[in-house]
Amino acid sequence: MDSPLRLIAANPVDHLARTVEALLVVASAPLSAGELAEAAGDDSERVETALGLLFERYREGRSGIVLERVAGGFAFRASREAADACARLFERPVERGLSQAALETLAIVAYLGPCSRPEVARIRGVAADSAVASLVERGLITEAGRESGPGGAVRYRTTPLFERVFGLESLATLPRLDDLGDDVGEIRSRLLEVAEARAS
Amino acid sequence: MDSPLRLIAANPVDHLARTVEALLVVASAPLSAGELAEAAGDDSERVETALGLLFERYREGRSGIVLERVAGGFAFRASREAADACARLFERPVERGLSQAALETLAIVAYLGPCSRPEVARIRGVAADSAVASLVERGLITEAGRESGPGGAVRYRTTPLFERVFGLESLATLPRLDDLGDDVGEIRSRLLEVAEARAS
Amino acid sequence: MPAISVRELDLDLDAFEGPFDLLLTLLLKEELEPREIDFAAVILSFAELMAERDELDLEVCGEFLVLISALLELKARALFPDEAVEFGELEPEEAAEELARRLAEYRRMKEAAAWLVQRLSAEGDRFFRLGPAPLAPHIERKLAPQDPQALAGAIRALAVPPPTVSLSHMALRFPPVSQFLERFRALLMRRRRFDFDAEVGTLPRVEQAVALLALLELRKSGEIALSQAVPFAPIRVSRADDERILEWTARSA
Repeated sequence: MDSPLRLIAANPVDHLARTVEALLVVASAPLSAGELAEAAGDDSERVETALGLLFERYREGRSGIVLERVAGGFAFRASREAADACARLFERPVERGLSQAALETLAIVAYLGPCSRPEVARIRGVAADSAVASLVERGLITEAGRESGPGGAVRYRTTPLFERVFGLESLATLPRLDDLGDDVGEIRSRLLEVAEARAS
Repeated sequence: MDSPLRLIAANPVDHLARTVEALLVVASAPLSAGELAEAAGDDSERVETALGLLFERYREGRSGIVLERVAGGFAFRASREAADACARLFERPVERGLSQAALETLAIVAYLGPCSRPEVARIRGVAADSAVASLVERGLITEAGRESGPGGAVRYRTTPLFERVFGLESLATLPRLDDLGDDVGEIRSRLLEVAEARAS
Repeated sequence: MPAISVRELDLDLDAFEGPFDLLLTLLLKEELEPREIDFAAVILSFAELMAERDELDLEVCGEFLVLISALLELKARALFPDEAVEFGELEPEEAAEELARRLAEYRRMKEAAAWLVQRLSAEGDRFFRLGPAPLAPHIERKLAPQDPQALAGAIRALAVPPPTVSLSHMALRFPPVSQFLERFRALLMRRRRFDFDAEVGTLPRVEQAVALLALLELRKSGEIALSQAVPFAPIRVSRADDERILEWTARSA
C-alpha cells in the first residue's frame, strides 16, 4: 500500500481532486458524491472538499471545461463561451451517406417487405445486428411484429421518415427491379440462391 | 464582430485553448487537429499551438484528466494513477474476455485489413465466424465493403475504437510484421535441417 | 508445467512410429504415402496428450490445427491422383515451400496477437469514456436526402453471383455442394427414389465425393432417407416422407 506515503508527500485533497477529475472525465452520466467517494476509496466529506477545489478550477471564464452540479450529481460540460464551437462540432455531418451495411439492409427491408434480422443476415451473408440497430436508431426502420410461430424473430419495416429521406411517395414508387424477377417472391429466392452460392 | 476585442483582452491562444478543452470534453471520439480547427473556426496551426499548451496542463502526475494523441486525433482520458478508482466504477466491456481466436482474428484484420472471413479462415486454418461476430459486437472491427466489388464476401477493417483501446496513434504505429516471428525461409530451412539430421 | 511442442509429439501408428516432426518431413519429402497415414489416430494422440495436461495450451492447439489441415490437404490431393495431374501437381519442394509459407504467415499473426495481448495489459490502466458525454449537446443528426436508385443498386449487387474462387493452389477443383443439393432435390421431385451410384457413377471422383457430401447434408436436414443392403452395396435414396409412409405401413401391417 503506497497511499499513506502519498498522503504525506502531497496535499491529500489535491490527490483526491485529481482522482475525482479522472472519474468525471470517464463517466457518461453524472456521478453523485457518494459514488465518487466509493470509487476513490475516500469519505464523502473529503470528496465534497475536493469538489469545492474543482468548482474553482473548472468554472466559466477560467476554463473551457466547466464542472456542473446537476440532478443526480456532478458532471463536466463545455463552457458557454465555447457553445458555438460545440454546436459546429455536433452539427457537422459525420456521415454524409449510409454505410454499405446499412444501405444493403435498408434495401432488403424496403424491397422484400417486413424482414427479420436472421433473414437479412442470410441474404447479406453476415450478421445484421449492428446495421439493424443503427437503422432503428436513425428512425429509418421500425419493428413490425414477429415471424409466425412461437419465439419468432422480430421483423422490421421501413418508416415514413425513410420514404421522406429517399423522396418516395410510397414503397410502391421504389425503382423497379424487373430485371431480377417478376415479383417479390422471385427476387427473394434469387437473392437467397446467390447468398447460398457465396457461402459455399 | 467581437473577435478583435477578444484578441486584445486575452492571450488569443489561451482563448483558443479553452475552446479546444471544451470540444474535447464533450466529444465522444478523438478529434483531429483539422476537426478541432473547423469547429473552433480557427486555423490548424494555431490549434496545434493551443494543443501544445494543453498537453502541458493535462499530463500524467499533474492532472487527473490527461490529453493524449490517439486514433488519429486528440482525446482526454483518465490519468493512470486514477486507474484503480476508475476500475471500481467502470467496466471495460470492449476488451474483457477476448478469446485467443478473437485476438488472432483482430491481428489479421489490423495487419492485412480490409479482409474477409474466408481470408481470415485461410490464415488461421479454422472458421472465423464467431470470432468476427464478437469483434463486430465489441466495436473493434467493422464492415468495409465487399471483396472485389458486388457479390463478394464482406470485408472487415479495424475501427478507431480499436486504436483507442490499444492506445495506438494510428495503425501505422503497430510493430512491423517482419520484426515479429520467423520468415518463410527460416522455417523452411529448419524443416529440411531436421529431415536431414533424422535421415543420417 | 514444461512447454510442449507439437513437433515432439510421439506417434505410434501402423505405418509410422516416431515424432510428429519426422512424419511431417517424410511426408513432405514423399518418403511416405499420405494415404498410408491414419490421421484420425494422429489427432487422437494429440487429443490424449492434451487431456493429460490440465491446462489447455492454445498455442500448441493452433499450431497443430494448421499442421494437420495442411497434411489433410496433402492426403486429399493424393487420393485424387487423376485430377491432380490435370491441374499440375505440386513438386515436393513446392509443397514444403507452401506449407512453410503458411506456417510463417500464421506464426506472424500469432506473434501479432501476442503483441496485442501485451499491449492490452500495458494499457489496462488507461480509462476513457465510451459513448457521449453526460452534458453534451443533443442534436439530432439529419440524414441528407438520398437517391432511391442506391437501394435498387444494393439489391442488384446482392443478386450478382459470386466470382468463382480459384482453387488452383489446391490442385483440385471442387464443384459446390449446392449444385448437387439442387440436382438431387429436382431428381426427387420427378422420381420417388434413385440409385446414388447409378446417378453419379460416371462423374470424376472429386465430384462423386462432393455429391456424397450433398447426400449427407440432405439426410441431416431430414429431406431424404438412405438405405443400403450391405456395406459397399448401391446406396438407395428416397424422399423422407415416402420412407415414413412405408415404415408406417410396414409397422401397421
